[in-house]
Amino acid sequence: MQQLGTEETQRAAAFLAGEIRKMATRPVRLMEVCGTHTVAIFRAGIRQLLPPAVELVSGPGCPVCVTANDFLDTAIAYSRLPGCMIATFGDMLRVPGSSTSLMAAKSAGADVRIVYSPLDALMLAKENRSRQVIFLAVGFETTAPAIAATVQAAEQSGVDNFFVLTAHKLVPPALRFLVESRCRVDGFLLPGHVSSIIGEGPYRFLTQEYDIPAVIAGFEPLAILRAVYTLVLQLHHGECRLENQYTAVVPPAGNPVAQQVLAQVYETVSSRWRGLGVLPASGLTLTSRYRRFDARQQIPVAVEPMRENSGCRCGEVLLGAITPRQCSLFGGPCTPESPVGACMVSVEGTCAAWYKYGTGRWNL
Amino acid sequence: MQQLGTEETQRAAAFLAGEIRKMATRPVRLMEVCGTHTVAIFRAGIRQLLPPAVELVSGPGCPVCVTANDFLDTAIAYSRLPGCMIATFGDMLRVPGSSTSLMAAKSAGADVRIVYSPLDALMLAKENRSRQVIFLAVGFETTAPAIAATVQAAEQSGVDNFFVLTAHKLVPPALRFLVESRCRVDGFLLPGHVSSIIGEGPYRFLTQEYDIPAVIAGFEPLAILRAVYTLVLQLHHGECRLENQYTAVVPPAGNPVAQQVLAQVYETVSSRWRGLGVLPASGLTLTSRYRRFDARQQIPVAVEPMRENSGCRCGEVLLGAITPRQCSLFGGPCTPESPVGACMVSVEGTCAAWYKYGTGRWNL
Amino acid sequence: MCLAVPGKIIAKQDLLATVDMNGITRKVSLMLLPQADIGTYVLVHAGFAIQAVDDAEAQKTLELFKELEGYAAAGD
Amino acid sequence: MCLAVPGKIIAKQDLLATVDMNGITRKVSLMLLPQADIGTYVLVHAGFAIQAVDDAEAQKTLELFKELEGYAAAGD
Amino acid sequence: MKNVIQLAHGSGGKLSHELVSAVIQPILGNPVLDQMHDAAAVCIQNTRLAFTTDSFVVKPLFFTGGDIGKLAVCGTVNDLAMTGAVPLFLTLGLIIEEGFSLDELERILHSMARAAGEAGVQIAAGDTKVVEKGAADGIFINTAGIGAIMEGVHISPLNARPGQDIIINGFLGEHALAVMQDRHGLTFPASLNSDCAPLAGLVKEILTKVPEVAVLRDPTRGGLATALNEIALAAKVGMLIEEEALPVSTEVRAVCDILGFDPLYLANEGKMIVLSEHKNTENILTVLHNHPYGREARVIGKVTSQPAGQVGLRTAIGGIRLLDMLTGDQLPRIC
Amino acid sequence: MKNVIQLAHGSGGKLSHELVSAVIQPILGNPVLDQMHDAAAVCIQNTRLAFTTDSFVVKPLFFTGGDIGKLAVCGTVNDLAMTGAVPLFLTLGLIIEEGFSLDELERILHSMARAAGEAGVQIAAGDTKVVEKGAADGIFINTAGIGAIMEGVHISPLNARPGQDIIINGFLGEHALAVMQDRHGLTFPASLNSDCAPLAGLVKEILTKVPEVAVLRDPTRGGLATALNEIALAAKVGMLIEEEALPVSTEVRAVCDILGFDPLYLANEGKMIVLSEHKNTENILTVLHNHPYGREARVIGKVTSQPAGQVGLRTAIGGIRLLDMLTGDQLPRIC
Ligand code: SF4
Ligand code: SF4
Ligand SMILES: [Mg+2]
Ligand SMILES: [Mg+2]
Ligand SMILES: [Mg+2]
Ligand SMILES: [Mg+2]
Ligand SMILES: [Mg+2]
Ligand SMILES: [Mg+2]
Ligand SMILES: [Mg+2]
Ligand SMILES: [Mg+2]
Ligand SMILES: [Mg+2]
Ligand SMILES: [Mg+2]
Repeated sequence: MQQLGTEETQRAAAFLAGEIRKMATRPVRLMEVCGTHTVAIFRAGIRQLLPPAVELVSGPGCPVCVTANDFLDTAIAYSRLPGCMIATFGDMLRVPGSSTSLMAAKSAGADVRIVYSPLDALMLAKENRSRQVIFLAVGFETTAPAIAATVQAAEQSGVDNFFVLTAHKLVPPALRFLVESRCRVDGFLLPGHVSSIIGEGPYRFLTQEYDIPAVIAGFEPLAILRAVYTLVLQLHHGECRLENQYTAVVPPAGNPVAQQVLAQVYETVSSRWRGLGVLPASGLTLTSRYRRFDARQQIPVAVEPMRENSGCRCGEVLLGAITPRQCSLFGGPCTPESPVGACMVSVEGTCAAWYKYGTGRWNL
Repeated sequence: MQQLGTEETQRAAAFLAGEIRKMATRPVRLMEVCGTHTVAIFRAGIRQLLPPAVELVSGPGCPVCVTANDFLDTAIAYSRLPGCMIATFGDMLRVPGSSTSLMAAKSAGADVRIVYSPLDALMLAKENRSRQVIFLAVGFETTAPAIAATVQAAEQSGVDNFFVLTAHKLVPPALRFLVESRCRVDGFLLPGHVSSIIGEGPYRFLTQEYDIPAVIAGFEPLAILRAVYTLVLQLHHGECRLENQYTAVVPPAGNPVAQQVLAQVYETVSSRWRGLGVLPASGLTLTSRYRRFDARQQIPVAVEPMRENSGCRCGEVLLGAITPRQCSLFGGPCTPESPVGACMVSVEGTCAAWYKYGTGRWNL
Repeated sequence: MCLAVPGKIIAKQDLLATVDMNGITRKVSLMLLPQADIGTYVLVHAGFAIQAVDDAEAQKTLELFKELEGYAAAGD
Repeated sequence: MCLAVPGKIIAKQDLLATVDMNGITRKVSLMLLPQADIGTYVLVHAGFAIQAVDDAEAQKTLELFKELEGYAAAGD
Repeated sequence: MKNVIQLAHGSGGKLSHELVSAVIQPILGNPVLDQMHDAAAVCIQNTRLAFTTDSFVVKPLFFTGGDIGKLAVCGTVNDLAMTGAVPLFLTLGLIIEEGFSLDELERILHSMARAAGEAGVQIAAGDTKVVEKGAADGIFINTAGIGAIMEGVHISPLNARPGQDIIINGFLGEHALAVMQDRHGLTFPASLNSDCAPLAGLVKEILTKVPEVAVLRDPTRGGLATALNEIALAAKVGMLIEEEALPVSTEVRAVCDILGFDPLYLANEGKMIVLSEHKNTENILTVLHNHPYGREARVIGKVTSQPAGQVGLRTAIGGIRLLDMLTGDQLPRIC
Repeated sequence: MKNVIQLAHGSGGKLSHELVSAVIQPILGNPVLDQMHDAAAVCIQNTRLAFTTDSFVVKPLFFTGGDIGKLAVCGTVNDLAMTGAVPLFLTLGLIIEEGFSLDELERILHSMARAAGEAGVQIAAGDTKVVEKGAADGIFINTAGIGAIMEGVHISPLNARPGQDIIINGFLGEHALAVMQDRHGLTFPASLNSDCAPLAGLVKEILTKVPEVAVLRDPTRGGLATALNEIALAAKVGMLIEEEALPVSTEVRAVCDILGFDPLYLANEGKMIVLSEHKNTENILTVLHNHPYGREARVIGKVTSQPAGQVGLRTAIGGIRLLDMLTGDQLPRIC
């Protein structure tokens, strides 16, 4: 596919940044909900192009960050059961639970495998019939259908040693919680890839019920800058629209097949979000039909009592209520090498991004 | 316990050697039956003290050397069975079977453990209840009672994953075969430690039926020299006696308790000796009462067809019919690093002793 | 939130496609996008094709950026 | 044929003895020599005491060697 | 039994001697190795020496563009070269798992011999240990090296000074991805090879022409970003790197996009960073562009005075942000 | 999580740096190590150099009289000393299994520091690799060393000449048995310790007094018998060793009797063989007897002209027989 040259890109970026600067007559707070947006913003240095009045705050859009300790504690407990093998996306390995991490459990001898696809985990189950292979089913609407399809594939191929430990999260309920909380957000950058599954519809309440403009955006630096520009422009003109700027992969209705698979395998439940508490209808669990793939139902395990890391303000960070810099642990006791909270672990975590890309600890 | 000083030892040795030289008026062939004697003779340089007329030849007294290939092939086959663990005295590791050795099987991943005592093998079985622990039950009358006692201990403690693969050999039947074969032996140095179990009686046929003098001897260089002296003296005077010069640990009746344990656990069977063929009543197998500890009976395994190494003259070496030097492979294709026959493997093997201590390839 | 990359389907057997992502190939499941055909671009996430890439829409976005760049160049 | 070393029983519990072999100790089974007592020397093979060492007989052998050595020294 | 390493190969006895004389010596032998002394006596009069070591535990042992043997030579040769030394002698420490294929060992040793030949170094002493099955993963290799530092050359990370140009000799991240071949179901094109190469010859050419080069460093584990940070920290200078100037191939970019890696943190084994005053840049680039290991060389940034100890990256759209050291290993991720 | 080595400790990133700066440097640090250069620049003008390496894979890691760390320093220091060199610098290559105890690592490093202090050597460069759980057995250590060969000293196995005395500095086989502690149910007395020691100081004293010493060798793996054979083979001389002169302790003799070992094939780590003209013997023994590592030194035999390449042993009862090299490892046996 065709791409823009470097100089063209720079000129387009400069134009957008210039226009934003012109319109930035009053402070606005824009939230990128998606962690991949957060990373792209930091990596591309987009913040440095924006005027001080335009503040970008990060939302609860990193699946690792929003996963609560009890899920990790359960996964770690399973990893220590003889006969169990944990298969997981690499993202989860370093996340601290109440007292340790999967990485540390692995170092101590647990069999933890990193996979790129849930289908690779299913393959592990087929190759290790005497083991119980437990896949850590994390992720938002983008990832959940892939795992749901894998569960269906497991059923079709008659594999009986493949299990999932679910901690999926849904984006729209979190957004609703956010806008109803006391944190001010003037506009939303909506997650492009989640949207490619769920489409535009589920975001309509933002404009219709809460009068907050929102843009579904891609992940190229220029796409993000354009979305920021669009939001600033709407706010400048007092408008409020849901705009889809990622039409290349986000049809208005999303992916109906994926939605169907999701509805067959999973049902909506209330779910614990790190720092936000339990939000109604914000998570997924296996429907009764697929319960035999549910690790929690099929493999009993004793899990340590959940403890939250005292002093960690991940919850407020995830709501955009504070910036990481306002957490007294940031950059001191809490660094990516020795993270206190989950937001410091994932590359997509807000605190990690702030730290790694220098905001709050570096100025040229 | 008290010991002789170095100079006293040297003078006593010189005296005995001098007397032997005086009496050595005609060639005599004396056989040390026991491999431990063979090694002691070579290590102490006793041959170099004897006149050319007094020839020491080695007999079939190394349990490793007389073990036929089919036993090793079976052990190696077991070592490759999933779930099996082989426990063995270190002696057996390097012995070549028809196509490979236990050492090589271990290198390729088989679980082969070296133990000092059969009780250590029983302990391995207790510590690894999900494995089948097979102990390689080799050895003469000295070792067999220890293994028999271990089988009884296994029965008493209710261990059901301990097995023995028997290849025990008995000394007196081999001696009878020897003296009835065409090889001339003028006198026997009898194995001191076998004798400590079986006593003097089983050797009486040597003097009574075959008019061959024999001495039960210890393993100190001086004790061996004294036994040689005694044999030469008897031959010189035309006498023929069975003498016990190892009375410190060889009572005339041996060890009745050990004999009893042996009789409870084992019964006599014909047995294949490397190079000698199958000799009647020369081996031991478990009695029916203990058959459930018999690996061959309890654990089916496919064993490769036995092949003898062509060109190896172990059989003749074990009979004292030839010296290793007369084997065309000795020191060339057959060395301790790359042994062709079992006699080149064990430290006690005649060919190995000749090679290691230089006889036939070294002269000062 | 969700890393996903576009790639071109270069082979397909039942619901298993081989996708070329800028020279790197991988087997990718079409269970969530069964209608995708050889030659089309899809968005790949966690070993699954999760959407088709709409070429015309992608082109439109590119044109828009070129336009912006044009404004910038003109403004220089 | 069979490596065996003498050692002194320094402790005993049922049929399990602790035997001191020139400073090295090991647990040794007395199943084949149940009557052996603390303080006596036994011959150890493959973790079992297989015989008692008869001190008087050992001494006799030593005396004999000394005698031979005496002949040799005299003959010098 | 004959074609696998046995315990006895490492016991110091005859089989060990055989292994040395029948396998190692014919391939790697030279007058120094053949002395078979307790330690090689290497006499280099009036010469400043460089001395270094590295262990190599790469899996798979063989990958496109190299193998553990080539790596073990290049890694240490390059470390010597990065101090401005002409590498002269290496030691070789082998730790081999019982049961390891002798053929593969020979393949590895041949590869070392080739790399050593190209780099102009001799294996001066060696050691082989064999450990029990399961106690190691195939083979581990350690090399240590000594070299003579060139006259008039004074390379040190402490020499980094504001105003100097930062040069890299080619594409980034290829080694790390080559050894990742076929993991996670990905199939790489044939064009993606490890960049593993001995840089000693190239360094010698550069230093002969421009002896006043300030800093050299090979961005191996931890990648370019980590290496730059190490220099910035040591010399208490800043750096500004231009993202658009960074040489990253389409294939490497693609794998990084798929697995969520950053190419600036991927290991290289045939790359070096050159810091030198701007006036020397043209000369250095001329040498580089005429050498097979420098054809894609380019200036990627400049040493600055502020912020001391940190590295900045000017992005393609014109933002400037911190380029930090690597934290932990990069793990493939989906979010 | 904090007290074990993690993969990231070896990834070249920050944790690796921390491991170096917080653990390795405080213990082993010195001006050379602290340069943190790609390779340590060691300048030794006008000096002949010795250069060697050894990997250490001993189990257990800690034994009576030493540990793997002490061994890794002494082994290489001794190899250098055996060439008549004054050891100066070592490199240190660590291969550590994921999950290895940091405490144990520190204990090992402390032990290395002590041994290095005694031997007068500095760790000049290092490398740490961490491998996955199960891919190594705890820790493997490689050291390489360089030393300056003393003026007027020309040690070489080729210097062995008929008529020379063969001296050993003490009891044999203690290291091999110390690391065998508690195997096969045997319990050793407290008096049985590894002899592991750095011999560089002792060698320097000997060579200062008797620079014309012909041959030095440390009889490590393969034992005294193998080391003597190596010399005899190299110099094409014979040797005659007196069994009664060989220093073997009662305890070592006892273990050998029990397990069927020969003490002449057991590894030593603080022993050396000295070959020199008979006229120097008294001087050499005087130095030895006044040094803690030479109190039990004695002449054990002579170099002969025949049979070339072989070693003879005159036994206690006056026979003479071949004393061959070790073949394979000694395995405990019952027959
Ligand atoms: S800096 Fe650390 S402790 Fe503070 S909110 Fe972020 S993750 Fe939690
Ligand atoms: S030398 Fe080797 S081949 Fe010949 S008889 Fe002895 S063991 Fe057999
Ligand atoms: Mg290095
Ligand atoms: Mg590497
Ligand atoms: Mg390096
Ligand atoms: Mg380097
Ligand atoms: Mg060595
Ligand atoms: Mg060495
Ligand atoms: Mg050792
Ligand atoms: Mg050494
Ligand atoms: Mg040495
Ligand atoms: Mg290194």
